[in-house]
Amino acid sequence: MATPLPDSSQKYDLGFARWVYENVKGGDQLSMCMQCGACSGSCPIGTDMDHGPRKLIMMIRAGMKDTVLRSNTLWNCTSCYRCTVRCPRGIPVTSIVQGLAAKAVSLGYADEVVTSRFARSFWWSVTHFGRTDERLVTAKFYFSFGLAEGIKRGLGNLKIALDLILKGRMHLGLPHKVSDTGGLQAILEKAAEIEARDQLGEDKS
Amino acid sequence: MSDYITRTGVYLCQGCGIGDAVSVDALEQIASTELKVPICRRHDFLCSNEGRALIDADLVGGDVNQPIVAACSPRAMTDRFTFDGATAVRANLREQVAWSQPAGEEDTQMLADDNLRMAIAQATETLPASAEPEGEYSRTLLVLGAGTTGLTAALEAARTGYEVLLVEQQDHVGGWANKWSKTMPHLPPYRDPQANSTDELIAATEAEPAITILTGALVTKTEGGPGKFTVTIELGDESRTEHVGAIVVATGWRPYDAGKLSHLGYGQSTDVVTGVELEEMLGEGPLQRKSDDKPAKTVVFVQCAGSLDPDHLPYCSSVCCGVSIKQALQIIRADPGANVYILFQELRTPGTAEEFYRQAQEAGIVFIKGKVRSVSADLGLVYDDMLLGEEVSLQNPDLVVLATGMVPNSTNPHIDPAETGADQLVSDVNPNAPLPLAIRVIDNNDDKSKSEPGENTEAVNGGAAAEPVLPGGALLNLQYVQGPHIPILTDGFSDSHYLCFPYETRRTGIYTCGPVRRPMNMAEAAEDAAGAALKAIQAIEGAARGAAMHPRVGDLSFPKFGLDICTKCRRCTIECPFGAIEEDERQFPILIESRCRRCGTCMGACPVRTISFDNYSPHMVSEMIAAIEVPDEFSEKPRILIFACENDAYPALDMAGLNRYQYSAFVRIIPVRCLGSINLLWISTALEKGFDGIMLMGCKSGDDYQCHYIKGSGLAKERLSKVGETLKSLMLEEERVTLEEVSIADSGRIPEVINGFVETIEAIGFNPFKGF
Amino acid sequence: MSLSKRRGRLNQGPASQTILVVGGGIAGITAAVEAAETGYAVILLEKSPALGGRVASLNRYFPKLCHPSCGLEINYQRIRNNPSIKVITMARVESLNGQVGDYQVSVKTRPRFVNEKCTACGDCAKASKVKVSNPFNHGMDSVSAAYLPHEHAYPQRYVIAPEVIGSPDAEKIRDACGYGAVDLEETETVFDLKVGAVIWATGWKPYDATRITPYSYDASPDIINNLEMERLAAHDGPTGGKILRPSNGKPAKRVALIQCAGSRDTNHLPYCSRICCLASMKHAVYVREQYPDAAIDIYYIDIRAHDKLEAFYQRVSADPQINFVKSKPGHIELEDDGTPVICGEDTLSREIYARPYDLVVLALGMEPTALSDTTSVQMGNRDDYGFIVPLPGDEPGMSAAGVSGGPLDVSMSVQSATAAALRAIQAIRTVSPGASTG
Amino acid sequence: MNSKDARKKYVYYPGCSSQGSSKHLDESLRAIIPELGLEMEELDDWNCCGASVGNIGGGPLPTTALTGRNLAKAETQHATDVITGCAACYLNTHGANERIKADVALQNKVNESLAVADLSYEASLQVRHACEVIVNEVGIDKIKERVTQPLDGLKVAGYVGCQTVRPFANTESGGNYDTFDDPEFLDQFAEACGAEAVDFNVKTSCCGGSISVISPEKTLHLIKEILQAAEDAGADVISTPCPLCQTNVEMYQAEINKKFGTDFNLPVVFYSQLMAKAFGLDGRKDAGLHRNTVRSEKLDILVQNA
Repeated sequence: MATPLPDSSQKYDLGFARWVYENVKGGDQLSMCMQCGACSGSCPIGTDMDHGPRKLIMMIRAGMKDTVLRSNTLWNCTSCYRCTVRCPRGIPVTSIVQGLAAKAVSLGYADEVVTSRFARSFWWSVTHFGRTDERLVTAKFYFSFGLAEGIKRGLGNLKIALDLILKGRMHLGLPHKVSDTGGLQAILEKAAEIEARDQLGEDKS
Repeated sequence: MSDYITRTGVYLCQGCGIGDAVSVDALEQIASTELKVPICRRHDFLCSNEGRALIDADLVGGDVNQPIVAACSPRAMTDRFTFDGATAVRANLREQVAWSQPAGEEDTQMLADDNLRMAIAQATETLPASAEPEGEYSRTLLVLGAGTTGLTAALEAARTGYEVLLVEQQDHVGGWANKWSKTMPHLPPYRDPQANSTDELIAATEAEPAITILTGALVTKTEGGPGKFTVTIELGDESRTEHVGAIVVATGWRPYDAGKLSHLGYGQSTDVVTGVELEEMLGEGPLQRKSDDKPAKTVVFVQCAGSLDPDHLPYCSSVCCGVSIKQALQIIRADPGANVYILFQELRTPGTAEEFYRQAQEAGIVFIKGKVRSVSADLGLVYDDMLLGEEVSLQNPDLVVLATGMVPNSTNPHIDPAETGADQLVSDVNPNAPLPLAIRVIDNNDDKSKSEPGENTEAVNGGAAAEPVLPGGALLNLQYVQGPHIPILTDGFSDSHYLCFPYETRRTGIYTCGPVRRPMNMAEAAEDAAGAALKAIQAIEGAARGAAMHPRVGDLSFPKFGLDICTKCRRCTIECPFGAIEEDERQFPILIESRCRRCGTCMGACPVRTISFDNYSPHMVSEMIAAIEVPDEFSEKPRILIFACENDAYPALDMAGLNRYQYSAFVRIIPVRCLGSINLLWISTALEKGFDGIMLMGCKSGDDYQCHYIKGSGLAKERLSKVGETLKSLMLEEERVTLEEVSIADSGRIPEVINGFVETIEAIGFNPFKGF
Repeated sequence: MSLSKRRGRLNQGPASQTILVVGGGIAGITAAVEAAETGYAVILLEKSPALGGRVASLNRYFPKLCHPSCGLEINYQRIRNNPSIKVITMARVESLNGQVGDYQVSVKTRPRFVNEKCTACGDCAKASKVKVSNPFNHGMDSVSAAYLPHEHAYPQRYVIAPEVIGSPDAEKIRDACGYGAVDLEETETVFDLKVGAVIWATGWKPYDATRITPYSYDASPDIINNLEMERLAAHDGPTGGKILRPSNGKPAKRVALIQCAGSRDTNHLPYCSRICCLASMKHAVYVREQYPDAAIDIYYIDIRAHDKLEAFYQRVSADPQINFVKSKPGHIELEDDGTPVICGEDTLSREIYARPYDLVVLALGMEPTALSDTTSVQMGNRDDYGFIVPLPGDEPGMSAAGVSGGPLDVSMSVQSATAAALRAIQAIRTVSPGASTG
Repeated sequence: MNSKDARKKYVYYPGCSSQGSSKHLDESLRAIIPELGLEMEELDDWNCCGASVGNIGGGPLPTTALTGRNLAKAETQHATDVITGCAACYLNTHGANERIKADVALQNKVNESLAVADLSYEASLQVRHACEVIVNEVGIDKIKERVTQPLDGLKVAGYVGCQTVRPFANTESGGNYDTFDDPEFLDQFAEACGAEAVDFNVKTSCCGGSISVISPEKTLHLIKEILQAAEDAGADVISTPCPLCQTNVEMYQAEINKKFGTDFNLPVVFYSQLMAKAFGLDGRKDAGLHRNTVRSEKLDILVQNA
């Protein structure tokens, strides 16, 4: 039986830790953390992080759900995997951080976060074409900030775009797509459905 | 021995640069012409088979029974210069002459000449050491305490072929371990709590025919020495005497008095328990709390409860982290739904116990680095979370477990404090021991003095407070001048002072092991018990041969007392670091030979020089000093006498030579067993003889002393402080006699130490007594 | 044990009561003398040219800061005075067969090229013009190709580096010896021993620092390991005891000591090596004694100062110039001039730091030597890490002394060695009852 | 994996960037792989791997299902090994594949999803990075043998980046082909091609990955350090195996120069482009060297065919 997501919690109420254990990829490893700091110390943009992975794990144990799911640490991960390979306890730190990010999105903690906007644009491309069309994803991402901001950002990178077009490295015209888009979409819908089914406990909460 | 005639023979080596550095002809002159040594031979390579054959021939022929090898240091080529039935006296012409002095110079030659003269004098005054052990020697071990450590020690000794008398104060054996539901893992894969094997250990011990177990028994008196201990044991109202050869003390530990931890909630709620109390609550089923038998769903372990705390126990009890992990694992395995927290300051699971820590984390036990501030009666727990950097309150867990530390049973808390000789408190009982020391209760009938320690006791800092006594009586009640206790050292444990020699003891033939000597877990205690058993066995065998224990292992010489001129000053009895000297009814010193470690501290202490060994004596060294030629002041050649500890300073001098470091040729070096054996007679002899300066080179003294005989270098320092006065009265400068701490690693410092002193002396000027 | 007694009594073969001790470090030496002083014949094998093992190369011991050579000197005296100990250096166990009371051991010795006639006079060293890397100082300096392992070497006998054999320098060395002690023809020899019990005291070696790639050990001379630090501080070390930066010979005043370099790390050594925390505090003291203005940072996960060692920790942490940082550094970067910069997170302050140092010392963990050496040889049960841990009911003829059985400090190694000596004695007693010492 | 059977057929998974910003990686790989004696066949109707934000945008299981679909298709092509040149594709596809292999429950969920398109994955495949295959199956010596136009005098800074080696390079499933922090294969590739691998101490530093795409302001300093180190080492070009690294380090040079007042102009190429040239193949058609936006004399010479 899955642990429900505790709404707000007393310090060191393990409900949240259990929830992460069961619902976040690699979360079942966080009990192994001995708080050595090798992960946070290895992070290329650790200085941009409010808490860093080590303290994030500490706060998960401490049941600090909101602080964790609102932490900018989730959005500053460059996926360099240094923390993961250096962890003396073999904890998949990167996947825990990214897993938490995914949860933060699905639980509505991150609607305004840029990464989450980008992720949505990206997923739109994947579900429509089965592939990523860099041009469309970027455009959609930019315009997710609204028309004006979108144009501004677009112009900001105009030179880069032109370079790519010039070198034939930006695909123009109809996006590349998988032939069987229907089948792919069906697969993704089914997968999403299964995921939701497995996390009923979460929805109940 | 009296009719023994010493027949000396000198054997000069010309190798290793000796022949180039000095005139061996001249040396031969000194031996045969000047000092009339009947036999004197030389060889280019004395340690070769041919060289050795020279010596053997004379020994076999009987012309020589005391060879004098004038070659390398006594520390070198020992295998080549060891002979059956004769011990060579060595004149060090290599390390301390040829290798540390310029070749072919007059001063170098004079140094070599004197080294040879001293060796000849030493040989003339040397009798072969021989022990004459008398009477019955017991081969039985007494093991005091029948917990894991004592049972193991008894079993190990029995399995090595020795009879064992196992004495336990309680009415049953097994000690604390009887209570343990499970034990920490010490076998691979080191992950899970292990079944408690104490029952098997007890069964094996009881099945061992060589072991006699006495429960409900108390040792009330211990006399004698290794091979000849006489122990009085009280069994209820019956009292019996036993003869044993050696003693293993395995009295273990007791938990720190949680009554003093009320700030952690102890005594305020029955649901605040100590780790020891928890053991009895742990079973197969889920854990229930004491107050209402409800299941304990949330359990908090508080590590270092009263440990690492100057107000309680300053030290770390080593085992608590592992024990709490074991208990936490048992709780969570019995009830996977339980929330178990361990609040620690430093998590200490050394070695392979790290596996156990990981196992606990895998099981979901939550480790929090935090220092607990308080636990309230309703179990509200407040602590400083060192990693969150904030104060956190854990609302009302169901059970709080205090991991209290180990207090050593280096005294017996169940009996009255014994009269502790002031001498012992100073020397062999650390007044800072946080046992804690108690203030002696004036009225001895006051039953307070019988009550558990901790209640009427308080820590005494620096022992400065009035009449400190230990909480409880002496374990063996030793009938030694040095007092009834086995030495109680750092943190109140009866550990060895030495890192390299953990079984070194100040009470020969008595060895402590297990938690009474250092906080340790059951596996470590069992290992320790085996080691102590072997040392006890060695003491038994050594005593029967009349041979010394560590560090002069096998030495057959022992001090002899000329009682005819003894003034009963008691210095030898009091200053013996090992309590080897007793007093007879007339207060004359009597040596308990098998306790003696042959350091000569008594010899150094004796104001009338009536204590001497057959091969080491005040007279012998005086003769060596007398043999040295001291030139008059017009020669511009000062003479410095150096007494060097043979264990550390002398090797350092040798190594200086090995490195070819050069130093003044004006020094004459005499190796001594220990600075403690230096008799002030030698200093006055030397000064009268016209020596300009005297240096004692030996080990560090003080709290971190390096002396292999505990007090030797310290006593030397103390005795020297009194010499100052004497010097003044003789109108001599105090600086002429000094003590320099030189460690074995000081080869590099040797030149500056020696030359520096020579300069000082040259600055002061020559000894006015020269030539008188 | 009772089972082993039965096995012993059944043993009809010609029994040997000799005890073989493999490894001449502090544990092996102790096991050998303790057994010999109880009256048993002992053969002590050491693979290097001199006894003393790891501790002989340590500057000082914690917590007393005394010199290991002090205790070794006493032990060497015990060996010198005890005819029943036979010491064989430069020897390894090649194979071992049989059972308690009756082991056939094949031993291989490397050539020393110097025989028992050597007087340690040193003429050979003077004659040799070739310098070889000095193993005693971990290659931080060099010695003459004919050398005495170190000033306190026992046995006190020279060695000739195999590199020069066959070169003209070797001839020079031979001709310089006035005692016919140099034997250039000496070769590897293999011989058999028959012993009743074996004590493995094979000790440890430091974990290979180059395998901890984020710490850039081989990228900078100023990143050294804990054993090199001991030599750097030793009076007979490469710098005569001055703690200097290997890169430029300048005083190393800003020093970092990194704990758990390899230990407590499932990527490397999963266990805790026990001694590193205290050894590093000792290193901090070395530096402070030499430079009053030194600043030392000790990076750690947990400080493992058990029992009375806590007092040493308290003493060292009271020094305002020795700073304890609860942090496992992520990696070490090098500035353009090669200065090591340690990067990580201070877990108590949350500070992300990047701090430059004159000298960085990696507290490398202990790896059992038995893991790589003589692996083919039957040594009794070993755990996953290669430590020798006999299980209940195992063949009683084999025991482990010191770190070959797990990470221990010096005192514990000596205790373990004393216990191992007793176990060996019990084992051989059982093969010929009546030969008891009792 | 250890079998040196060079005739083994590899199913090639190009990944989305092969049709956009990293066309030149795709072109050069297709050119050199047969030269190295490996047989390669494109994965039929492949889809996106989920990239670095798939989890966030679509959730973990749908993202894993993407890989499920690719691998299910690959199985129908009767191969044992899938090969890809893209770091992100490798990370996601290899990672998902290993998780599926290790976790039957997960495999069932993936197959339950695939079933709606009549697909299923039997977890029979190895997913491998092109560099790992070149190191373990081909070997450096084989590269040397193929070189006909050694890149004499070209100074190359081997910039490995992150995901090509982390977290799999030093694992059993990843073929243990190099270390996480100090990999050597890229320098060996360059040396094998006759170029000079300069001493480059940031070879596994991070370029900011997708953060550089989303919020470059946070990561430009990381890219600057990489460029600086390469310039200090006197490199003519930076060589990398990773599409995102190539784009980030190349594209942002102008902006970095603006922001930090530097004047970097360092071509960033794929190791495979250099190999193609060294193998004497066409500088444009095979090596795609005309597609690099940051140009230099050395690079332009390289594009020319001898």
